[in-house]
This record gives sequence, structure tokens and C-alpha cells, in this order.
Amino acid sequence: MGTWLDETLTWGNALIFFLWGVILLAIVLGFVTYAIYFERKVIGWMQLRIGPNRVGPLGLLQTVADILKLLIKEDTIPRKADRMLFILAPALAYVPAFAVLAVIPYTQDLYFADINVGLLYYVALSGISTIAIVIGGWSSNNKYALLGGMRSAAQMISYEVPLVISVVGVVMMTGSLNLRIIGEQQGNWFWEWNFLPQIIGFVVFIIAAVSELNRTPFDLPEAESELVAGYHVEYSGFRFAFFMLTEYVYVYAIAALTTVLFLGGWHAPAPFLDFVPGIIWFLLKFSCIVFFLFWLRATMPRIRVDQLMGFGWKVLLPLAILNVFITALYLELFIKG
Amino acid sequence: MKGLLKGLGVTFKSMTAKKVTTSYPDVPFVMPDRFRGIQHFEPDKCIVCNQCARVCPTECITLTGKANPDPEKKGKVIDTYDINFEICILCDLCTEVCPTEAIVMTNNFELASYSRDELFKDREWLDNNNRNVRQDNNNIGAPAAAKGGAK
Amino acid sequence: MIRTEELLLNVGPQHPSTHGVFRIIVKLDGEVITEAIPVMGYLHRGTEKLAEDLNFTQIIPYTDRMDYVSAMTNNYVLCHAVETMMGLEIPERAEFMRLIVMELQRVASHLVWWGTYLLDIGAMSPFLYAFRDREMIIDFFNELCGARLTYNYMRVGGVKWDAPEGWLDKVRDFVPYMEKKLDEYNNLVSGNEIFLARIKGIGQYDAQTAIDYGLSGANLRCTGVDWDLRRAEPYSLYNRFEFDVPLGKTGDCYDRYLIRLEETRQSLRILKQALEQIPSSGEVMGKVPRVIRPPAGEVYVRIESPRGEIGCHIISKGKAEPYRLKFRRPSFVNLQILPKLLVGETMTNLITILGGIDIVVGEVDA
Amino acid sequence: MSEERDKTAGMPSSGDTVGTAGEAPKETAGTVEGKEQSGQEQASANAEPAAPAAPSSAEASAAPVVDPEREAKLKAAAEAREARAAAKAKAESEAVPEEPKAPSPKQPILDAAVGLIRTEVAEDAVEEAYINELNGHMPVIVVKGDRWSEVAALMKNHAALGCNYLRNVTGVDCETHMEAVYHLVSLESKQDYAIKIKTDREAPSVASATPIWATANWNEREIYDLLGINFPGHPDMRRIMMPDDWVGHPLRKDYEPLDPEV
Repeated sequence: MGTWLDETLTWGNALIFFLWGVILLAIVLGFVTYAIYFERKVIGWMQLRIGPNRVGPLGLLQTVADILKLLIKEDTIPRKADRMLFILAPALAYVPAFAVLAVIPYTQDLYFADINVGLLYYVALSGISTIAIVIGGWSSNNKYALLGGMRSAAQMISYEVPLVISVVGVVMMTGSLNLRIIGEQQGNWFWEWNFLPQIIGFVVFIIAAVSELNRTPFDLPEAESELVAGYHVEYSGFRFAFFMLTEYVYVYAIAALTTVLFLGGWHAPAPFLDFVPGIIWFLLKFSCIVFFLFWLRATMPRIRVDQLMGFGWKVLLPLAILNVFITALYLELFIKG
Repeated sequence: MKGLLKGLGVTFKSMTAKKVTTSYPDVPFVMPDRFRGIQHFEPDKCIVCNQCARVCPTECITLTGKANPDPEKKGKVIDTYDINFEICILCDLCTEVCPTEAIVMTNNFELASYSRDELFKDREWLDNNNRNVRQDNNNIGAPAAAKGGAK
Repeated sequence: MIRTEELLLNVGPQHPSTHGVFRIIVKLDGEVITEAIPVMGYLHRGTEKLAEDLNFTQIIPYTDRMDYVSAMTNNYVLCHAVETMMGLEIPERAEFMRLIVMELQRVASHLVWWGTYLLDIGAMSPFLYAFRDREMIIDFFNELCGARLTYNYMRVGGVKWDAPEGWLDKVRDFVPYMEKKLDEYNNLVSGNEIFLARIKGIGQYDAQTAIDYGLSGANLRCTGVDWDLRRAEPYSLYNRFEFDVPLGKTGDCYDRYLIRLEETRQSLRILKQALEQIPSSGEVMGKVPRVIRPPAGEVYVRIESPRGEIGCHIISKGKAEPYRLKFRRPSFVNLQILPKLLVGETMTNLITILGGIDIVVGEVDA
Repeated sequence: MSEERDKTAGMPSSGDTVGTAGEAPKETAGTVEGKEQSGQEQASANAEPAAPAAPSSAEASAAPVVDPEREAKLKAAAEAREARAAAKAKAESEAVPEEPKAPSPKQPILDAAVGLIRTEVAEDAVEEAYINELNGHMPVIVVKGDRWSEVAALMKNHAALGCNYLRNVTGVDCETHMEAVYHLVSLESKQDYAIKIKTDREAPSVASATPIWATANWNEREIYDLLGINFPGHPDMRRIMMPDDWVGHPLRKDYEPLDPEV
């Protein structure tokens, strides 16, 4: 991928980039479909039941059937809703989710964009989805949706800050914002990966990431038992599918980002395991994190809004800042001194 | 933190545990013998004593008897007998008071139907609903005299 | 100055966590509730009016449908009331069967409450575990009296069915299994810090308010008032078994949670003793006239249902049908404290407190 | 019994089975006829309800001429039954007064409570006081309507009575008058009382006990909603079960249901 990027932009190159974009979209949609299926299977197993097994062999086509259903379903827009915003919200939610994937490196030479401010790009774009959720909640003219929208705005903003600061430690250690370099710099032994020296940053990052995804135990915005369905209560048909798509593409993005930042991207846990290609290690670590997210969803109750805020500002943020100081101290004394 | 981890442990352990769900539509659900499903009615046993119609709390049994066709035998023969399953709550009081066990419960419970008219089960339908009929009917409410009679 | 308006929100009647068709009109200032007005009657079926022209055997199926989560205790309170009026003698084995069935029902009812309470608070799995174990009790009832939810099992003067052979042994094996499962529940949830943070200190009231509002069951004992009808006014055979009545101290949702789990354990303890002492044979149906005509007069009988004190007030004029039949329904009375508790709480706590009081709307609107 | 039936002309000697026919009370005909209306096909078949087919008679559409005769027969049977019941009751009552009723154990408690009410509240506050043997000798005190709130305050606050727990409130429509029954219990002494208040049927009103026991709030609203007894002094007297614009009070004996089908 890198070679084409360096050449001048001819029609051929543009077509190649477009095709790569389409391939990535296909992969992500495939992932989303089977992530939903896999999640329902895992949570089913954890709840002593089987999970979807009726549509297609072993239920593999279950999510395909769901998406088809959503496509065919009537797409209602509430009469008093603010039409323009109502239509805009799902698109505004999905675009940054997909755009963010450009910057994630899968292996040494399999990456899409090699921006030297990759991490900043990621964090900046993921902030836009928050606006989309608030617009969605406000424009559907439904009290529950409004409450859901307000809650998610508060939650996402207040967890964006610890998310970013917890990553500053990693950036300081590698000295660059470029995700490919961050991935490269982590050594071949698993204790050389970033998550051990940056253990505080890692824990804070995981908690803030789960909250960023609005997943249990932080799934306030669409708290089924209180707000019925939160901001997407009025959405139906394909628009609702877009919100679900956004949520799962973010799961893909966050899991990939955690793998690259903390778990040594495509590096094998030990050098003698190097014969296995990097992409396999990447996928293994990636699915472990995805499994952990599903596992959390099956076990944890939901946290209350004020506890969520208190936890975010009073616990996560100081921890993240402390992590930055420790890294700075460590770098100053051992590396540069 | 410890409580969270213990909780995660329990869910992880039950991931590999034996599943408890039954695949009902494919594998028929076997009910115990005493299960109160849809009634089964045998017209020849019925002596048209109207007990079941009188005891039914929701009054969903309607029956009409007619004089016995062959002159020498006394008593009545049932003419029409239908139960309105829109209101029937399957409370088993009718089988309890029936002296001759003409009406008994069966173990099948599938009553779903696309139109309300199908919920009016008439005599023929109740007669040939005779799969897995309940054996132990224990009609304690029946008048003691006739209880042993047509067991 | 920005002008803020109060948001009027209808929680219910069709809402995932109002435990039935029950509606609360809530005035919200942001997320904080300033006033809560419960609206009910969506499930009012007029049982008391219907009962006036049904004889007592016919009323029993209606009592199953009042508190549909613990139908056995409803059956018992009606039969007990008529038996007290007529001074009937209940055979020993019938009384034991009734007690075993009621305690099993208490365990099943608390399991439903535990599962749905955790679901209200956001954890999805406990609901499935609770219903897996409750399913075993439901199967016992299915084998015993032929129905899974509306049992219509008890009759004035005894019970309709005797236990099929092998049934009592199955229940005997169930008791240790269930105790092991209760420990598993505690591991799964009771230590969970998020869960504790969600229910500690929520919906708190003191003993005097509880008595003043006439609360009963775990809602009363969570404030430390020792009032369990099985111990305070023993009926049936409860004075033959020892069990202790768990009491709370602070009167918040956490105490109610612990009390109900402990009550399940105590019910299992009673079951163990009852299963040992049950006479191996004997009549299950006492001598009862064919048409049950209680003498003229009135009687108010009350027993301890999983939700509190359920009472049955019968006024009879000597005919086969009650002249007036009134049920004192614990959920209806326990619900009165909800508006008082909700003022100043957030939306999330509304669901936690409502779940903590443990109401069944079939009983609220009977 | 049997020769009476043969006399009725036009009815084939049905020769019912033994035992059950004797008690063919009127309402069977009612239920049979009522049910026919609810059956979907039958309803469409005969628009107005079929003649009240005698429970065991054969032809469904008996000629209406049979009606008055049948009514006569039923009335005769009913009177016979009343006569028998009265005879039985008379026999019973003679037996009872021979042995004097043993004074119930709770009698002193009842007298103490009545005495207290008479001294503290007013001489005529208590209309009647008796022991309800059926109910485990529960003392029942009938209180005069206008004295009720003072008696309620006394019952709750007085040290000897100390009924801090209002257990149940029932409204009863006794055709001649309305009654509100309050069941009180003292959690400490476990002694329970039943207080009855009578009001007339036209403008029934009982002083509300909500200021004293908060639990009476919804109970009284339910009684107001279903029976129409008004409770002055109640903080929020509204219907609780029925929709707010409902007309009439369903639990009253003379309440005709909205649609006769029920």
C-alpha cells in the first residue's frame, strides 16, 4: 500500500485506492455482521442458552437476516421530528466511525494511511459521533430520546479526556503519533509491549474505551430498562441499522487501536513464534479484546449517571495524569539521563 | 474489584456449562401426566347432568341434551357440547365435578389459531382430541354416589 | 436568566421495568424527579365483584391470577379464611403438602424478583440463571397439580392432589442443589461493586415511616421491625419448624435485597424440616359438605406471602357465595411509599426503588 | 318431589338422574341462557335469547307458554327449600341457648378498649361492641360516624391500645347502609381490633383516617372509587382503579354493569 501512496496521483492510483476502500468496507461490514452474531452466541452461552441457531446453518445467517429485515422495514420519521437533523444524524454518526479506520496499521506493510498524526486523527474524528448522537436524540422529538442524547453527550465528553491522556504515555515512549511507528517500536517479547510499562495507561484506556463505545457497564444512553432505548428509540429501518453499524465499527476501531497501542500490534509474543505471520497475531489479540467486551456485557450491571461522571473525572483523569508523570520521570531518569 | 472478577468468573464458567434450553418447536414438549391441557369429551359417557356447565367459573361450556332415541332406555343423550376456548382458563373444575368422567383433560396445549372462530371447539373436535389423554383424573368434586360408576 | 421547564414524563404503562401494566407520571427537572404520581387500574379485573356470584371453589382459580408470581399463597389465604369460618379440620398430610408448596412458591417468587431486579439494574445474565432454577420448581408444580403458573391446587378443606410417587424425593434433592445455587448467585452479583454502588443507600426510610405506611414483608423488615406473620401470628404448621426472620438495619434497597435472598435460604431450611416430618400417608382432603356454605359472619385472615401480608376479608350471609370478599394485597399497600421515596431521586433510581419494593401489578390492581 | 314434576303438562317426563335435579336452582337456566348469547354462531343464529330452556329439558326452543308454569314450579320448589332451611335454623337455635356461651378470652380486652373510648372520647361514641368468635375472638367495635377521627387518634396514640399498624380497610355495601371496616393491630402486643363505621347509602361519608395512618390513603381511595363512600379530610380524593370519567361505583349491589354481556 505504501508504494502507491508515494507515487503521483494518477487515475489508476485513485481507482486502486477506491478499490482498497471498498475492500475495507466489505471487511468491516463482514466483521460487524459476524461480531453481532458472535456476541449473541457468546452471551447466549454465558446465560446457559444456545444463542441464534435457526437462520442458516448454526444460525450463521442470523445477522444477515436482521440487516435484511432492517432494510425492508418501513423507515418511519415522526411527524413532529426535525426532519433534516433526523435524517442527518445516522450518517453523521457512521462517517467518522468508518473514516477512523484509515489510520490503523495491520502489519508492517499492510496499512491504509501512514499519517504522522495518526492517533490525533483518530481521537479527533471519534468526537464527531457524539454530536451525531445528541442530534439524533434531540431531533426525534421524544422525551426518552432527549434524555438518552443528553446522557450520552455528557458521558462521551467526560470519557474522551482520560482516553486521550492515557495514550499520551505511549506516545511519549515511542516519540511519535504515527500508529505504524508505535506498532513497530514494540519489541518481540511480550514484556516489551507497551501494556506492561504503561499498565496504568492500559487500564484507564480500556475503561474509557468501554465507556466511549456506550457499552455495559457504561451503556447509559441506551439503557434499556430505564430509557427504553435511549437516543435511537424513534429510529427504525435502515437508519436504526446505521446506529448499530456505528456502534460495532467503533468496537472494531477501539479493539484494533488497543492492539496496536498496547499489545504490540503484529508482534509475536516471543521471537521463536515469528514464523506465524503478523496478521494472525493481530487478529488473535483483536478478537481477545472483542471477547472481553462481550464478556463484560454479559456480567456487569449498569452504572448510574452521577457515579459515571464522578468516576470519570475524579478517578480516571487523575490516574491518567499520574501515568504521564511517571512515564516522564521514567524517561528522564533512565532513557535520556 | 474482587466482586467484579468473581462475577466474571461465574459467567465464564457457565459458558462451558450444559445448556438448559429446549428446542421446543422441533422437539415436542412432553408434559407430565397431570398436565391440564385442552379437554377431551366422550359423548357416550355424558349423562347431561349439567354439572360442568354450572361449576365453570367463566361459564364457557354450553351444552344441550336430547331425549334418548331408543325408547326403553331412560336418561338423556348429549346433543351439542361446545367449549369456548377464548374464555376457558383450563382450571380443571369441569373434569373434577363430572360424575362419569365424560370430560377429561389431555396433555396437549397448542391452542394458537389465526381466527377466533377456531377457538369454539365443538363436540366432534373435542371427541377426536384423544391423544395423550390424562389418566389420573381425581374428580373429587363429583357426587360420591356416581364417582365409582363409569370409571 | 435561562428559562427551564419541567419535563413531564410518562413512565409506563407499557415500560420494560414497571413489572406489569403500571404507570408513573413523573415531573423531571433535568434528571431529578420533582414529583411522581402513580396511575393504576390498567389490570383491574374486578375480582371482588366477580366473586360475589361465584361459589368458593370457583373463586380459587381467580385468586391464582391476582399475584400470578406466587399463586399458591393466594389460594391458601382464601381456603384458610373459609376453613376458619367453618371451623373445618384439615388432615395432617394436606396441611404439610400446603406448607411445602407455599415455601417452594416463596423460593420461586424470590427468584423471579431477583432475576428481574438485576435486569432492571442492567445485568442481563442473572435473569437467566434465576429462571433456570425457577423452572425446576415450576416443573414440580406441573407434576403435582397440572399447571405451571395458575395452579388451582388447594380446595376448601385440603388439597386436590396428593404428591405423585417420587415427587417428594425430587424436592428433597432440589433443596441442597438450590442452596449451592444461592451461593453461586452471591458470587455472581452480591459482591459486584457497581451493583452495590447502585443499590446502597437508595430508597431509604425508617421504621416509623414503614409502619405508618403499613408496609409488610421485606419492605417492613428491612427497617428492623420484627414482623413476619409466620412467626408473629403463626398459621398452618409454621410453629413446628424453626427458621429465623432476617432483619435489616438501614431500610434501603440493599437491605431489602439481602433480606429476600436470606428469606429464600430460610424457606429452603423450612422445606428440609417439612420434608422430614411429613406423614408418609393420609387423606389429603378433609370431610367437606358438597356445597360449601360458611356460616353467616365475617372473618379477616392474613398470611405471609413473598411480598408481604396478604389478607382475605370474607363477609358471608350463610349462602354458598361470599356476600363481600376483600383481599388485602401487599403490593397495593407497599406501593404507597413510592411517591414519597421518589422525590429528589434520579430516573435511574426510580427503577431501582420500584424493583426493590417488588410489586406484581396483577396484585396491585386485583 | 317426583310426582310434582309429572304434573307439569307439555314436558316429557324427563326422569332426570337422581340427586342433581332437585337442586336445579334458577340460575342454571340463567347461565345456560347467558352462555348461548356469548357463543358466536348461536348468537348469529337466534338474535334474541332463546326461551329459558329448562336445564334438563330436551327441545331447545320450548314454547313460551311453558314459562309461567315453570316459574310457578320453581317458586314452589324455592319456598319448600326456604321452609326446610328455616326449620333447620329454628332447631339449631333452640339447641344453642341451652349451654350459656362461654365468655370469650378476649372479652376483658374488648371491655377495656370500649371503656377507654367511652371515657377519653365520648359516652355515645361506641354504638356496639362484640367479639367475633369466627375470627379467633377478634374484638369488634362499632363506632359512631362523627366520633371516628377522635377514636382513631386514641387507638393509635394511647399507650394501652397502641394500634400503630392499620392492616386493612374494607368497604361493604349492606344494601340498607354502607360500612367501612378498619382492621388495626398493635405490633408490640400483637392484639388486633376491628372498627366498623356505618353510614347511610345516599351520601355515604366516613371521616378519613389518612392523617393518622398514611396507609389508609390508597385504601380509602379504592373504596371511594368502587363503593362511593366519601372520605372527608382525605388529602387527594380521586378514583384509583377506574378511569377518572367513569360513572357509578361498580362494587355496589345495585350497580348494573356497563354492558349486560358480562
